[in-house]
Amino acid sequence: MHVLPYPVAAYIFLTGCYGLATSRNLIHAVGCLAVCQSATYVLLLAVGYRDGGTAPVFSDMKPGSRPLVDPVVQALTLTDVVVGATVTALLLALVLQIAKRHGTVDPDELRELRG
Amino acid sequence: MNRLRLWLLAVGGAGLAALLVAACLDLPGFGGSRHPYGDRAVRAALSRHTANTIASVNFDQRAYDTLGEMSILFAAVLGCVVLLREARDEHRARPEPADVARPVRRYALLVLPVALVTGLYVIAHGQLSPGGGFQGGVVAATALHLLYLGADYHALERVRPLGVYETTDALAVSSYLVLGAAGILAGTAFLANTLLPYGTFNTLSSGGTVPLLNAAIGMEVASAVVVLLAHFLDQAVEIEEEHGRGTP
Amino acid sequence: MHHLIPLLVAIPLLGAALLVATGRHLPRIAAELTGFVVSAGTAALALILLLNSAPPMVEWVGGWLPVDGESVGILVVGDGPALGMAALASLLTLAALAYSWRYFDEPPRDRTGSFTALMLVFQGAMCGFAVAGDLFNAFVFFELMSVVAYALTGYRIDEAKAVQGALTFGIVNSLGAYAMLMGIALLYARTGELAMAKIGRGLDAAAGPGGPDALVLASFVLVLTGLLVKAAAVPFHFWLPDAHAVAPTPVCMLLSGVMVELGAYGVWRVYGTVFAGPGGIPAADLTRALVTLGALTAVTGAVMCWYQRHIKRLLAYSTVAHTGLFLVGLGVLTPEGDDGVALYLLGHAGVKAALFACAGVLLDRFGSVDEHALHGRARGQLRATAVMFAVGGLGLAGLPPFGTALGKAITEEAVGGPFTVVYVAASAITAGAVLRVTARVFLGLGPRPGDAEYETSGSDEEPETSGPLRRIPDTMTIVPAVLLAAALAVGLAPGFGALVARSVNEAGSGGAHASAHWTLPGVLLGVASALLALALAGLAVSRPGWVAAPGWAAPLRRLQSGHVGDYVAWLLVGATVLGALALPGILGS
Amino acid sequence: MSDALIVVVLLLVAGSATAAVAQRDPARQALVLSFLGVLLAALFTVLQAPDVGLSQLAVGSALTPLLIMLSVRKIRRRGRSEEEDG
Repeated sequence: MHVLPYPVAAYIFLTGCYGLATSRNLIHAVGCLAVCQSATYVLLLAVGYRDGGTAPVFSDMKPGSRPLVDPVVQALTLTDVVVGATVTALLLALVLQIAKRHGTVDPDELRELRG
Repeated sequence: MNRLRLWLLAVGGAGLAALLVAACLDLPGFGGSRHPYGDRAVRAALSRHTANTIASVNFDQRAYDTLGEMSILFAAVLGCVVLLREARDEHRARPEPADVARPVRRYALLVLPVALVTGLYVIAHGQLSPGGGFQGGVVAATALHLLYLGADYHALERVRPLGVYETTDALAVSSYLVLGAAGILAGTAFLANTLLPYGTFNTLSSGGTVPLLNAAIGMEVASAVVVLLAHFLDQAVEIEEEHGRGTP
Repeated sequence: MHHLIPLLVAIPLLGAALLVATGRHLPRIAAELTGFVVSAGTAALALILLLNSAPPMVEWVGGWLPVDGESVGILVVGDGPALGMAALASLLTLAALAYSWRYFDEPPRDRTGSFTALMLVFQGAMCGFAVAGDLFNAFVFFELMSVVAYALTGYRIDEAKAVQGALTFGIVNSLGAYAMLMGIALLYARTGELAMAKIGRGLDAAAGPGGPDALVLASFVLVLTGLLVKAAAVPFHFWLPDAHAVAPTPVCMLLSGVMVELGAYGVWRVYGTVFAGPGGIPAADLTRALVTLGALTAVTGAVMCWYQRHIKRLLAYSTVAHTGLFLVGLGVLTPEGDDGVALYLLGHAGVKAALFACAGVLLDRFGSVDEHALHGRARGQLRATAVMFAVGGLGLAGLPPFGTALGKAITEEAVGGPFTVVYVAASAITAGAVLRVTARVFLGLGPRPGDAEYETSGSDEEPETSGPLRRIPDTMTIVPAVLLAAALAVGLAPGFGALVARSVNEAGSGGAHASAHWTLPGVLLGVASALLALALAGLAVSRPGWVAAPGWAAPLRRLQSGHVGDYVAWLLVGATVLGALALPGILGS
Repeated sequence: MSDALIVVVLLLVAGSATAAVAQRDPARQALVLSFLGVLLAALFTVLQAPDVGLSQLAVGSALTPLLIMLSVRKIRRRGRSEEEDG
């Protein structure tokens, strides 16, 4: 028994946040957001793991023969993965338009909205 | 770099880190054996003859979540189509055929059918083995884009009539919703898996409506990803701004 | 009747899917008509369900009824607040669709229905979030709502500000949503459940004699971070003015009128169902956290609102100020507070949407929403819009008999003490700013003000129609008029307040009933706010120097830097502050 | 045995997440993200979640980096054509 996966998830989340806050390129920032999101996958799946467990798929295994890991968190993570990809795509589309309209993707140079 | 931002980041990051570490110490140990919802989900999946419990959770027990997720994908594709439309000051330029090395081309053309079939296989066996509509859909859609590597952009555009894919995307979403509403018409509940017989355990037609919903998702994901990639490719290869008249 | 609740999500989504499927062949008028009919049908369904709402008020999607109290399905809630929010979202979507009737000049080629389709998905997402009774399902619809909102905010891709505001909105809100998901994962680790009520019971069962521990605190902070980002509480609020000021006007009506408020609703729902038990966060700590952040939000929003010249941005800050007031009202955790906030929210939705609609008229008529550039330009024309803008300003101040006044009065009474000052001041300042705009733009009063150094101006904006409008279409006048009438009806319709109060109290606060009616102090305070707003506006146009930005306001404005990195850093600080504010209850027990 | 494996993969994931944030050039970051995607897929497989592993492989290590690469290419192309214009 150990708790290592949980701090790792927290670390990934905070690292992604650091990258987001200090990014000088909006595409890089969107990539950092994807890193933040991978923290949620790690946390969810770590929560559902069971020692010595096996995947809850019965195509080649008799029900009840072995302990199973939690299928619910896996379904949640699956949803989460797809959500992540779509959000990334949408944000990248916005970054492309920013590059066209502002001529830069450096957040430090975007000065239109303030005050 | 802005000094204030670094201070804020340090304070906020340290605070949140302390909170999360404290929480981690209170979490049940990794690999624990208490999963009440998970155990119930396994029993429910078996009672409905679905061999892959995850498919059962996704398309039966929590099919309503999947409806939301599918809508997110649908909305994001619609959003990307709108956001990446040709602006007033843009036009399309014919890209020159890219020079692709012959081995790469051969490899791509060889892998393409294999990948497509794999994608379809993964979709079809969603309720039995690991995989399903999402995974297979993404694989199939990405595989189609190997054509860009293997042949060239024009070949890709010919096998990829975008309008058809957009319509397929929307129709797949509609069919998921209609399947859900059928539950209400049949007098049970929205997205209830009570319309079809549950079939023989561990066969392709087992699980009631699970294979149907799975197929709808597969169709939706595949066409959505094709449309997404197509619009990004268009941006990267075809669409130009008026003032950038030079060829790429 | 309950099994129809999921249709609130399904019908708009189906409408959107059909619009996309047929979009290439459909004439524009048919697409807009379809959208209108689908949206209206959903609104009607929400109202029917609301009027027929009866215990047990829940529905298990997929027919997974609980066996021995355990279910594997997803639960949706059909109580008053849930269906009320769904109805509000639907009605506002309907209003926004009516307002944008043949509005944008060029729908993307071959895709006539795409704007309407996005609006329908938005409607479905808001309904889905409102009725969610399962925490992960709430996250899914929260994310759907966000994704559509990003796309709609950036809809005018030719506008540099619009795409920048949409990206800021997207990054900050997505990060908030991921924080919320981390919190959900922690709660799942502790309780092994996802339905909100089950999680709440699980927390109570797991809490030892020591009460809640750090895990509960962390999950509370993470989940609330996501919701408060949506509700734009200080210091999570920075994205809101950047996004709401640049979104197309019909979208602004929805964003400010109901989406932000759904964040506050989410806080109420999640705290009440998940964290209110003995194993959750003690009431005193929630009150401390929400009242502190809410009061800060109200003050910041009001001050920033006053110093704006970009009219849509000004309205966006007034939304920040008002959500602050809502959070304070919810934070005191009394039945009266809940009732007051519910009524306040309804009235505010009507008034704020109407004000945005009027600002949109200015944008489309003059190609500008800059208070300074428009000085006196609308004099003698746009009379109906001028009157509605002024009336909307008074409604924002809480002049009886607007619904805002009734809600504000009840909330003030519930909160009591020094916070009455915050309520009066925030509503008077934001309303004063709106009235100041009315005086300058529509009446041409006072001298033309000078430019400040650090600000967003509203000139050089593209009208959302094909070229500036010569004649304002009737829909753009009728819709704000109807919205203002609805805001009045919330306060005037006999028995409406009591009805709202009853359905709110049935859902929360464990059966304690409070009455909701006009009181003399409430009316007087409302009148006082309106008079104060008028005085402020008068002062601003006659003696601009007296109310110009003082030195201490400059740093506050500098914080709103438009830099997404700053906003992310503030988000982390906000989570830390939230944790610190709720910490005593964990340490003390 | 499997515990040790989990620990190793976890640490690799943490390391490559750090690298993905530290790599400031978006094109290279896409490659690191792709690598992170593969590692995550491996982690999920070790954690007995082959379904999620498969989709992470398809989405995280192929689709997302591809989208990022295409965006980078668009922006670079844009920058070049602007330079040519003067």
